[in-house]
Amino acid sequence: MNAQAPRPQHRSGTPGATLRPGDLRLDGVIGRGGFRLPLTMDFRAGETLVLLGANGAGKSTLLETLGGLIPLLEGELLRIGSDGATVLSGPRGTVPAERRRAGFVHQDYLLFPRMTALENVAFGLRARGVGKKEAHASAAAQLRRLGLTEAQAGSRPGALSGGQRQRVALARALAGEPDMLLLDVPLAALDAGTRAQARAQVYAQLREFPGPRVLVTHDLTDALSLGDRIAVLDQGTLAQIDSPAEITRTPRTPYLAELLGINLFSGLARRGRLSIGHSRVTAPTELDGRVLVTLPREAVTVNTEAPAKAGRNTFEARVVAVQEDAQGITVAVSPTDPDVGLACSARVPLTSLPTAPIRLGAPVWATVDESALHAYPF
Amino acid sequence: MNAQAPRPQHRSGTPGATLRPGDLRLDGVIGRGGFRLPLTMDFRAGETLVLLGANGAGKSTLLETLGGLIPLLEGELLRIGSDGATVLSGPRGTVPAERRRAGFVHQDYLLFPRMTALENVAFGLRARGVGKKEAHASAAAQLRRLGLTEAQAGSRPGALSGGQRQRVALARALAGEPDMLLLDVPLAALDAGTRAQARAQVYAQLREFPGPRVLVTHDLTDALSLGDRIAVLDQGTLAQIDSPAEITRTPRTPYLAELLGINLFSGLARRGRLSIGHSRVTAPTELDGRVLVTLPREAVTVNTEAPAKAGRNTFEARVVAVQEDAQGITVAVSPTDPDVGLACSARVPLTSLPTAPIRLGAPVWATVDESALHAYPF
Amino acid sequence: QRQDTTELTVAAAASLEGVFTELAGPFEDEHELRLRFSFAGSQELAAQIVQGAPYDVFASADTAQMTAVGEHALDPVLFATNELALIVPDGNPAGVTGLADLATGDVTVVLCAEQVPCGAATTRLMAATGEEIPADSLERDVTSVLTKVRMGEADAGIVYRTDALSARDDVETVPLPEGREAGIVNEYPVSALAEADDPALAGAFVSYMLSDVAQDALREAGFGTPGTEDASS
Amino acid sequence: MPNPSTAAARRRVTRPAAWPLLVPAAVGFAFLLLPLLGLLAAVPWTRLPEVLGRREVAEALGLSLVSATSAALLCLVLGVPLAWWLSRMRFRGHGFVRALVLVPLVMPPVVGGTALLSTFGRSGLIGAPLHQTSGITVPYSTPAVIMAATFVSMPFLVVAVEGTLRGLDPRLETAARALGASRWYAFRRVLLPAVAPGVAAGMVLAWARALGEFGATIAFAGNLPGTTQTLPLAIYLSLSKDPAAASALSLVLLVASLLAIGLAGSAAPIRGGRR
Amino acid sequence: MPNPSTAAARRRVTRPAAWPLLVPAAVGFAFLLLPLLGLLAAVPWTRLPEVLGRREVAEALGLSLVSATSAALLCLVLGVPLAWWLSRMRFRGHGFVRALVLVPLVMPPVVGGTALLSTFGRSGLIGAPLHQTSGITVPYSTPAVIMAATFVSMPFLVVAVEGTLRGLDPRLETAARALGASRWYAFRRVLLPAVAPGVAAGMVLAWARALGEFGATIAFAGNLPGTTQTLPLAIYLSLSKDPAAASALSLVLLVASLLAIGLAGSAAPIRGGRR
Ligand SMILES: Nc1ncnc2c1ncn2[C@@H]1O[C@H](COP(=O)(O)OP(=O)(O)OP(=O)(O)O)[C@@H](O)[C@H]1O
Ligand SMILES: Nc1ncnc2c1ncn2[C@@H]1O[C@H](COP(=O)(O)OP(=O)(O)OP(=O)(O)O)[C@@H](O)[C@H]1O
Ligand code: MOO
Ligand SMILES: [Mg+2]
Ligand SMILES: [Mg+2]
Repeated sequence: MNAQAPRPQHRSGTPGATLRPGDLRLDGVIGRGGFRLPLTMDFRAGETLVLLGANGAGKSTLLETLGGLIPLLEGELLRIGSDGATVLSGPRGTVPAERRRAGFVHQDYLLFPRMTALENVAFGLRARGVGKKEAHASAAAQLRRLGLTEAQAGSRPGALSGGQRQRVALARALAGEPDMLLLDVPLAALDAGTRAQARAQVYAQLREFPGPRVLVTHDLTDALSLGDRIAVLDQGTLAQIDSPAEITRTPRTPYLAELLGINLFSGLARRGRLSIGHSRVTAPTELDGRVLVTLPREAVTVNTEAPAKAGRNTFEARVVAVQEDAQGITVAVSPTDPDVGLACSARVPLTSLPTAPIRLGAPVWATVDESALHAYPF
Repeated sequence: MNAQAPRPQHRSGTPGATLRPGDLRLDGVIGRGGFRLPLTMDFRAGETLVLLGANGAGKSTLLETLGGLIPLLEGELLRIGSDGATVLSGPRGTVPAERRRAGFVHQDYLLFPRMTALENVAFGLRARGVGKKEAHASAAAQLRRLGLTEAQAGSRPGALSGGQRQRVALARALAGEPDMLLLDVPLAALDAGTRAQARAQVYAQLREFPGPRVLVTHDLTDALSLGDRIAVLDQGTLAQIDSPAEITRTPRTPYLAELLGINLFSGLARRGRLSIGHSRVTAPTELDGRVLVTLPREAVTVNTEAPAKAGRNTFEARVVAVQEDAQGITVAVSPTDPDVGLACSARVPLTSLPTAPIRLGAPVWATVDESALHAYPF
Repeated sequence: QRQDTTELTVAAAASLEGVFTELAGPFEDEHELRLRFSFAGSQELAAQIVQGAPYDVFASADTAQMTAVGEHALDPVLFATNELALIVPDGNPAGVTGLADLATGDVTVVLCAEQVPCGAATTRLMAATGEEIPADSLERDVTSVLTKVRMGEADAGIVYRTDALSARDDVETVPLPEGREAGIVNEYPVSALAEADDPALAGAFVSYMLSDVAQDALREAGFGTPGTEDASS
Repeated sequence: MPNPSTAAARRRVTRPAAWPLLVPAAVGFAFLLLPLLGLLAAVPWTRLPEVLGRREVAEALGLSLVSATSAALLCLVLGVPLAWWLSRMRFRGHGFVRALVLVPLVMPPVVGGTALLSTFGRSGLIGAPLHQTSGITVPYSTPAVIMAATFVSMPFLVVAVEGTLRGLDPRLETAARALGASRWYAFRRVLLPAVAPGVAAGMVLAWARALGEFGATIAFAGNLPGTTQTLPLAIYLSLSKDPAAASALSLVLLVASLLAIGLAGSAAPIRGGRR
Repeated sequence: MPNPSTAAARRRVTRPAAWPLLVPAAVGFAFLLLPLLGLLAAVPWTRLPEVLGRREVAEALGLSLVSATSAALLCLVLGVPLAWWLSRMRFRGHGFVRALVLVPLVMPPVVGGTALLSTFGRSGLIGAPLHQTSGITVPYSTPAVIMAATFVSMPFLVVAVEGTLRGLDPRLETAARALGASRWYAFRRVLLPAVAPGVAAGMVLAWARALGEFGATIAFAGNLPGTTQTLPLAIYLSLSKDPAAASALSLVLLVASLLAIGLAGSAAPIRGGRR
């Protein structure tokens, strides 16, 4: 992450929208053990909200709170009905998990070990009094849709592969006629080959589902393709909540920038010119006031030798991190004179590596392609 | 998958290479329960072999066989030493797991529930007689490298998030001074933001590791960036084993084509012209004989109206599948006259969707950009 | 519980099991009924009777337990006595010749605990003779003493004469004249119980115990009978 | 990753594997089995047919099996829910409530039987009103035998099942409830199957304990052949008069129980599929 | 996904949650506790100080606690490995081998004590050679009390622990061994902690059973105040002569055991972190 990356102030997850029946409103503190996370946000019926965030950010904790598996530490969780709101979790106790009717994919599946895959999927219906035959037929259909064979449907979880188990967990969540869907990384174990199919399958089922659906994922493609809105948990707050398009265009948190593989700065726009921090990296702009600025990593070039003529956006820097992979390297640099350059990351493809190797601590010259800078209001 | 997709014959995983000390050679049948998979392949010391394959293809089964957790059903698994080969698994019994010294990341982590993260990571060293202080110091360093805080290192697995658990599992596998590394989807639960870092971290550690390392992943980027060779298990055989570059350039199995998001056909090259099946889709070529041909999905355009002038590679077809996601749709078409067109998939971005909606079973006109066809020997 | 044939249930001290089983037949024939015995320690039986056990007759191994059942017992009468016997394992490995040998402390001796009838009698014997016997174990009942001596785990033990007799295949009896000289005998009362379904039949069983047939059988088994001065005839 | 400072440790890998476990296991097994040999040595093999042919032996064996089985079933029906309840307790001092369940275990059986008598006897806390209103006397009947056996064996089942319930991932139950299962449904379909090995172990303990029960039975139910005289009572009574017969009867008890438990244990699947 | 044909089922959601569990749990609890009330009713509260002040009471209580604790520890050391071994058995008829462990449970304690006598007694299988070579006599000594208690309580621990071991994910052990752990190290550091609730349950069972042990003790070790007279023996012997004193002593036994087990149970973490 970039040292000067901004920490935009908390943006409410409920941008003044009126709530409709089926919506959930959370205003309180979630957590467990020593972990606490204050959150104010809505979950709208008929909308897929994708949760992004680093490991340990509290995504699973949020899902389990919504599902009633763990209590809300402070505040209230409301479900809006046609004739007023019900308190699902609040200071005066909680509606038990079995009456929230959440279709839950647990991150570690939590399949029932002594039941077959089919019985696992039929469990929710059976528990609600649906006859065995009917429940099993519906469960079998759901498993088939998710690509399990009949033999696999008759196996216990212990005799299934990891991805097959996750399919069973997904089928179990979808089969139980839930009022809300809480899916904790439901596609992580699916093989890449059939993943697009599974994603399309889930996409179709999510779209039909009338209640709120909350999906945790670490996959940017999944997030962008499945989410109606995306919420980012970062550094102990709800850092941003926006549509996928907005999220990619105007990320507001370093975590998101890192995830998108771009540089993010806070800057100032004045008299048609944009300046980032104290640096002399500038660009024309139409905005005015405090801004956020993104810069693709590919738009930063790094040279081990001084360029022939030093352009406006070229500066001397030191390499502070190098990450290598099979296609190239990612180099983080820090300007020698903080008033001149930018602390940023550059992506150097293998095909255009400089002749001399780039070593940690080595002096380099970095050039920022000013046309790639994108600014938007803070 | 495409109906006419070829099933190239089994290609040996051991292309005549001589084995060196530290290498493993498997020639036998792996499996468990009712599942069986015959395999002949080498695992070379100092090389990262990535395993790809659909859910249930047998990747975890292979890893557990290599690690000695389950027996080999038939045949032998040899470890080459400087003075001959040791039979690790064979008809006359097996070398027990604890003497194979495998650093294993299990797909479901299998952390020890009553130990802290630190104790989990230190376990392998302690089991081998290393003193507590030394083992804990080395474990703490490994956990720090993988991004866990000291407080998290002191927590039991039950009080960690999913991604934190996976980091612990990875640290445990790396810390035990293993002779081989067996990593079953070791990065699947890591958040996307820090995943690149973790991948680079793992990449660095893998590169230093002198023994064979086998990595299962469902992530194409991980596979391509971490693998020295990639093995694809498909339809009950080892379908292909090649370098990442070869794998992307010349996929030999429909599974791989699906994973890469391209169309794959078998064709015939004769007298400088390439023909695919009976279709009249052709292109110039320098090859001769049976060939495999790839075609990016983006190189297929689909129209709901007949084009003004029917070019050579435009044909009438029917829509046999439509998958929609937030960025566009993927359309599978089947030619009305099998002698004229190709059964293939087209990717239509949202921005260039035809005016009339594309419906299942609807008649369409498809055009193949012949310059995008890439042929290589069968 | 009752079946077609009349039944008479007799709660009797465990030490009476042999004789009573033997005496049952003639009485059953004469009264056309079936006798059912519940053999247990006298104190256990007494407790059960107080709690309403469906017993018709109670035959106790000491008067204390008969007193303990109070008015449940209609008309207790003494029908037998028992006296102490010194037993040693077959072959008498420790060479015990009399009570005095037990007091030396060199032999392994087991006795009844003084809380149970046979132990109370042993304590009185020690008081009368002035011999302090250092027991290795104070057993809960005669059976336990008998078992330990029989198995050779004790060199000597003090039990009832009847028990010594019944185990004569496995143990030897060493004369114990001190007991009779000190007049240490246990008295066995029998009584019909207030709960009896048919008090007359219960009374008949009590009378039967005093009959010549029963008294002979008791003597045969090693009991003394109240009518005879010489209980050991 | 190889680290020269710890490389020396590699040599220690092949240390003998399992003897620290096998030696005590063998000692323990021998300690439990040797006395069985001592018992077998005392069995009068030639007299066996005669002793076993006695009517009261068959009666006593039948009564023992019936009452031990009934007691084990009662333990199951009452004890498993009790174990579940205890495993869910979370208040301060819950340890003492759990300890109360062990009371029958700690009381010497005869004392337990006496306590039962003072509760369910004709002049007991419960027995007196019962007797006055319905004329029923509990002790000295076969139901009393079953009650005595249940009383002494239930703690075993409860503790064994509670131990297993506590070892279970508590999230399994919440997962089931989140899917819409009531506590009862989740218990029946998820928890119970998951703790099946513990319940089976508890049932075996309870059944075996009930089969060998002596003190509480003789104190509470008496010793009436055909009604309350179980095999252990018959054995005890033979001990003084005819120790050889007692050995023979003990053999019957052991063989019957080994057959029952062994068959049940071998029939059960060696290991069910696990997650 | 709502499906009109099953929508009617929704109404059934709010059925009463837990009574099918709570009712039998309450009945079971009451059944175990009522006799305790019966016992308490008989306690002569005014005489309590006098009875409890007796030297032999303190002696007997001390001996009981010492021998029950020693027995429980012996059970732990021998029984846990035995349970591990039994849980690993995979051959045909392994059910019968496991059933053998239950022999001491099924034998009425007096028979068990007698069997111990015929094995470890002065003229027993092991005892005779021991006595001849070293002059040691086992019975009538405190070690004999501990042996008797161990003999009767070990099956409880073994069965409870074995049940828990069987319920464990077998892959945990292989994972540990793949990391280089020997069987013993994997057992000690991974299996044992994972089955800790079962071991704790088994220890409690064994300790409580040993504390209440009467029949085998008196048959094997005898009853000598100060050496082999445990509290249950003292209680039994008071029962006929001075039932009130017996009640008072029972109270001592119960309070001591409740304190020990309750304290241990409350001190233990309510639930350790779980995977
Ligand atoms: N049972 C627990 N006791 C104490 N702390 C816990 C417990 N479970 C989770 N935590 C902590 O709470 C924080 C949030 O955990 P949570 O599982 O919600 O993370 P997450 O966002 O789902 O992460 P991941 O992407 O790794 O799944 C973590 O720092 C974790 O260590
Ligand atoms: N214990 C078992 N008993 C019987 N069959 C099993 C068992 N474990 C796995 N299988 C079957 O063996 C096949 C291979 O399983 P494996 O776990 O190796 O798949 P995988 O390639 O790792 O898949 P995934 O990508 O889902 O992890 C699957 O079809 C699975 O159903
Ligand atoms: O009452 Mo007895 O005859 O000492 O067992
Ligand atoms: Mg999570
Ligand atoms: Mg797998």
